[in-house]
Amino acid sequence: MDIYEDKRKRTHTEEGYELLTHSSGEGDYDFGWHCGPYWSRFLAEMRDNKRFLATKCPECGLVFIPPRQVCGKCFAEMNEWVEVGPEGELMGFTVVRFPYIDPNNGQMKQVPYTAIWITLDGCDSRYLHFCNEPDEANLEVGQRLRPVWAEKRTGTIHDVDYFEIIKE
Amino acid sequence: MIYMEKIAIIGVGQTKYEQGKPDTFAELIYEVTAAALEDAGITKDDLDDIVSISSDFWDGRTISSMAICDAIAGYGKDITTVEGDGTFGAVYGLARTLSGKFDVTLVAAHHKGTESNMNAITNTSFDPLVERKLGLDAVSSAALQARRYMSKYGLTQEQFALTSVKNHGNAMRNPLAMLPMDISVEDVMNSRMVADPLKVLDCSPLTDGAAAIILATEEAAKKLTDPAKCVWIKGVGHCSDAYRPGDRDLADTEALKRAANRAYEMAGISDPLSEIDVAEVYDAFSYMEPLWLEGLGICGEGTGCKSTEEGLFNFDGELPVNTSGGRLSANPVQVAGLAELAECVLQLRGEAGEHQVDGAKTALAQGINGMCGQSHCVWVLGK
Amino acid sequence: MGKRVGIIGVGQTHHAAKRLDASGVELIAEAVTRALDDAQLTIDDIDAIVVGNMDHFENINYVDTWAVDGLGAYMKPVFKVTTGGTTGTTVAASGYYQAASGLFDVVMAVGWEKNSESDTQAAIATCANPILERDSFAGAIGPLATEYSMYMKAYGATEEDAAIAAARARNNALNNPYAHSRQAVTVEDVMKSPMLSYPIKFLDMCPRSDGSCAVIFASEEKAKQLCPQPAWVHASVVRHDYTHFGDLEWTYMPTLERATERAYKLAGITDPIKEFDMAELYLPASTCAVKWMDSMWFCDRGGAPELVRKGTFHMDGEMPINPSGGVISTNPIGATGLLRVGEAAWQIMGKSGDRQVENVKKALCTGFGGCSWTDVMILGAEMP
Amino acid sequence: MPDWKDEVEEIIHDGKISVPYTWTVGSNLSRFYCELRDNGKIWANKCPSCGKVFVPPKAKCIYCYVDPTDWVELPGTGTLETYTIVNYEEPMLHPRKAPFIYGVIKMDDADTGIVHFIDEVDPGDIEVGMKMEAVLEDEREGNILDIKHFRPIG
Repeated sequence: MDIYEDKRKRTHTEEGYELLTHSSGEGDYDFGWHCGPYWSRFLAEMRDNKRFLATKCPECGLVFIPPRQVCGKCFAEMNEWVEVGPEGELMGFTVVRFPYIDPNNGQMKQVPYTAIWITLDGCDSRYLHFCNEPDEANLEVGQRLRPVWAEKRTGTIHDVDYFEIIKE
Repeated sequence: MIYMEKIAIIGVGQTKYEQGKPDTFAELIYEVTAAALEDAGITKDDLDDIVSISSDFWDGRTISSMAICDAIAGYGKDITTVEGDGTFGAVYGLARTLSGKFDVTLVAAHHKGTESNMNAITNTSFDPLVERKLGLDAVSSAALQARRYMSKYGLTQEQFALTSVKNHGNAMRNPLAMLPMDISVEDVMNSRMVADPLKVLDCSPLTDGAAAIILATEEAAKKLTDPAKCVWIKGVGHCSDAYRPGDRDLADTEALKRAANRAYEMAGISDPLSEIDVAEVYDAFSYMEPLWLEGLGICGEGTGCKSTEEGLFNFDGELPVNTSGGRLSANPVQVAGLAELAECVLQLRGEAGEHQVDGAKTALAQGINGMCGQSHCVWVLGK
Repeated sequence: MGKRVGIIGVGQTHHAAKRLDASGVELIAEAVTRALDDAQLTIDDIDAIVVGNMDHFENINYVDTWAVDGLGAYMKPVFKVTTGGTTGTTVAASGYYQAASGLFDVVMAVGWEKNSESDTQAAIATCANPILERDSFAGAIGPLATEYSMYMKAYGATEEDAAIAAARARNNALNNPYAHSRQAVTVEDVMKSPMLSYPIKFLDMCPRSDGSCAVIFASEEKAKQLCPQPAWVHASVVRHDYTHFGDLEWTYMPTLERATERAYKLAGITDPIKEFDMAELYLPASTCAVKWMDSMWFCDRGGAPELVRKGTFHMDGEMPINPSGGVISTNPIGATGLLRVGEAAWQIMGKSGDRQVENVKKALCTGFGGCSWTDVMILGAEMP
Repeated sequence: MPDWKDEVEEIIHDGKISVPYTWTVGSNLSRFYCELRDNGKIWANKCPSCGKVFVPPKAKCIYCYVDPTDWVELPGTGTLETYTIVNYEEPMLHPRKAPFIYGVIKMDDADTGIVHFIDEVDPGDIEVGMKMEAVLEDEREGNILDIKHFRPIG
């Protein structure tokens, strides 16, 4: 037996048996993730007061979204909250054109959509969200953006529907 | 003879074990990382190596270790992730500390058993091409092992229940344990049948929590820490059995024997029952404790239940087992093995409070990976 | 004090988009069988095993116990490590440290992935924080595209520079019988291939593959005894400094800078292009094969395009990069980083066949993944 | 604990992971399932070195790490080594409604057992050591559920 044989093109076993696959079918793994005090406050503030709250490191002074307990670099606990945004600057974008399965529901994602990285005013890290502009030609790093708030807000990141370009 | 340079555990940290803890994974890890650093009397700058332990399945997130890189003090350091029980993660931490490349290694694990569906998660441990389709999970497969153990040696459910009574009773001494209970064999027998012969009180609970330990070379330990805080690693071994439940005799403990023998050989232990003063054994289900005690050579094959009945493993017995309350009283998967090691460290330092075993000099911890204890890891620690 | 460690055997599967003939366990067995043959060992010679992959690509929990038949791990010590894209190098590092520890003499490290078994993009999306980032995370290509756009603006790099690197790697893969994607490609072909996310095009980007790799590490005495020319490990360094995607610094590649800086220091490297005879680098897109060269101390910031254009990294250049074809030719994710280490080890052992670089004495390997994380391993023909 | 934490409403984010998988069955198990599906036979493979017989067939002998290249047809009977009566519902996992029985059947002419459902027996009458036989589905698809269950012989 040649242990270096290239079997990549096989559709049947050496003896002629069909090579099978098995499908998992539908199956959801359910989770209920605790948001903890930091993300809970962040989400509740968006939901109730339409504002973005970030945390500030007592040592290096950087302001982070998502807010969090620990500044990784300083290993310092953060308890100072700072309001940032609501407007910000476009830092990066991807127009997603190739559909793929949304792991949240097992369905194909609706494409195209524009995923963005935005630096909210007063914040040192970037926030991942959406922009309603579907054409790269109209997007440019450095553009000013503002949030469009959802009417019905439930304490998720979708309490902002998307960010839109501020026209001069 | 396997020679190992001296490595100490210089710090431990644990959360309280509870259901429905509000913290995120990172917040749990920060709590135990900070606690272990404080316990060792060092700062994050003294650490040069990090091993995190987590499970993408339980966390509902692939690359689950990404959630905790900041909270585990990983910035600017060598860091890696083991998926499995804490005892195995600690083995890798030990190997890294022994490699000569690092002085001080933090090993930490988090687990939130209450945020997902345990049966669905443990079902993914079975081969999707064969056993998974039948719907097996941790509980139903354990029941198959329990029955095999009973029929091989003529054991009874009441005998298994004794371990549950003992360990829930021990938990009443441990403020971190989740299910301190004063119960009787009848209570266990009358609890709801889950998968015959296992009843609710034969099974460990879903648990949230985290734990951390800090390993150091002898030189670093001497430089950084109060000698009273140092507990020394005497021996360690891990070993896996075959995968499919049908490949194995489920009441056979050969893999555990090999893991234990390696640890004993390193530690110079020839009679574990008399030489070990306190043991933390992986009692995810009541029957596992006597079965693993047999594999550990602490009692003979088929005699684990009899020795339990005789009180050998009681808090005031010859070899107190699961003084923490065991996994039956709190089972944060992955974390469990580190919690065992932390309990051993507290015992050997004499810091175990109400659950302190007087004069404990040598302690044993044993963890498992996979279903029905396919893979085992055994640690021997000493003062 | 820890032992010196050498690589004494390497095995890999024939990689493909889908290996219908081999289950995950069979794929692992193929790589392990070949690694044992390469080292002229039997499974009894292996003292301990470490395995890694990314869980959500195949949905197998406790892979270390599931894979026992394929790994040959019955009644042996085994555990699993996993860190996303860096898993392969994480597995390699684990083989190295375990062999260095004195606990085991011969340690086999195995990485694998059956990327054909799921929608890779869906599985990758589960790496993002499910509460705050999963819905808006659009995979790795967005940040890679953006960082190269910024780099082009800042330093005059071009889309063609990336295309040169893409064509170089893809043509190298023609010499590698194991590579997944083997097609002769010109710079023009790359430029004309469909745009994925400006400026990254289809032929700039890595595929997803089914494949496995096994690498055998041995402690000093054993390595000398078992292998005429081990590939000695001179340094292993990891930097996983980021937790949140939004924190990444896009103007440079911080973890790559920090990890290589530390690794060079450990291995005594001061002039990497001169001192390394070749490199196997985890470059997920050809744009990285331009921009990231700056972050490995090969040149000053902005100097990469010139090096790429003058062929420094071609097979006949000063320091060939990815003679195997690299990640854009073969990408079974949990094995990808380990393939870098295994390929570089073969170069040092002189076993690389048609893709052999002459007289390799020192080689650089990297891994990339997670939240812009970097792993580095340096191998050498001489004992460190 | 900082004061602000006391004021925060605790939010739990409900979500799921829903990713379909298509697993490659591979050369050994494809042969096993094709024989089961097409011919209603249970086949095992055998290690040419130690002679151990594996069902389901394996890629490598557990003990020798050589390819079990010999194939043997099994009679489809065996001995019940252990069982459990499952008393809880888990609709996502269980193809059957509880209570139902799992068992490990040590297969005749093989060195391993198969885990499967046990049926056509009163739970009160089931005993370790019983002789069992496989009952096959009429419509078979090439997976482990082509065996409907095992039942006691006689």
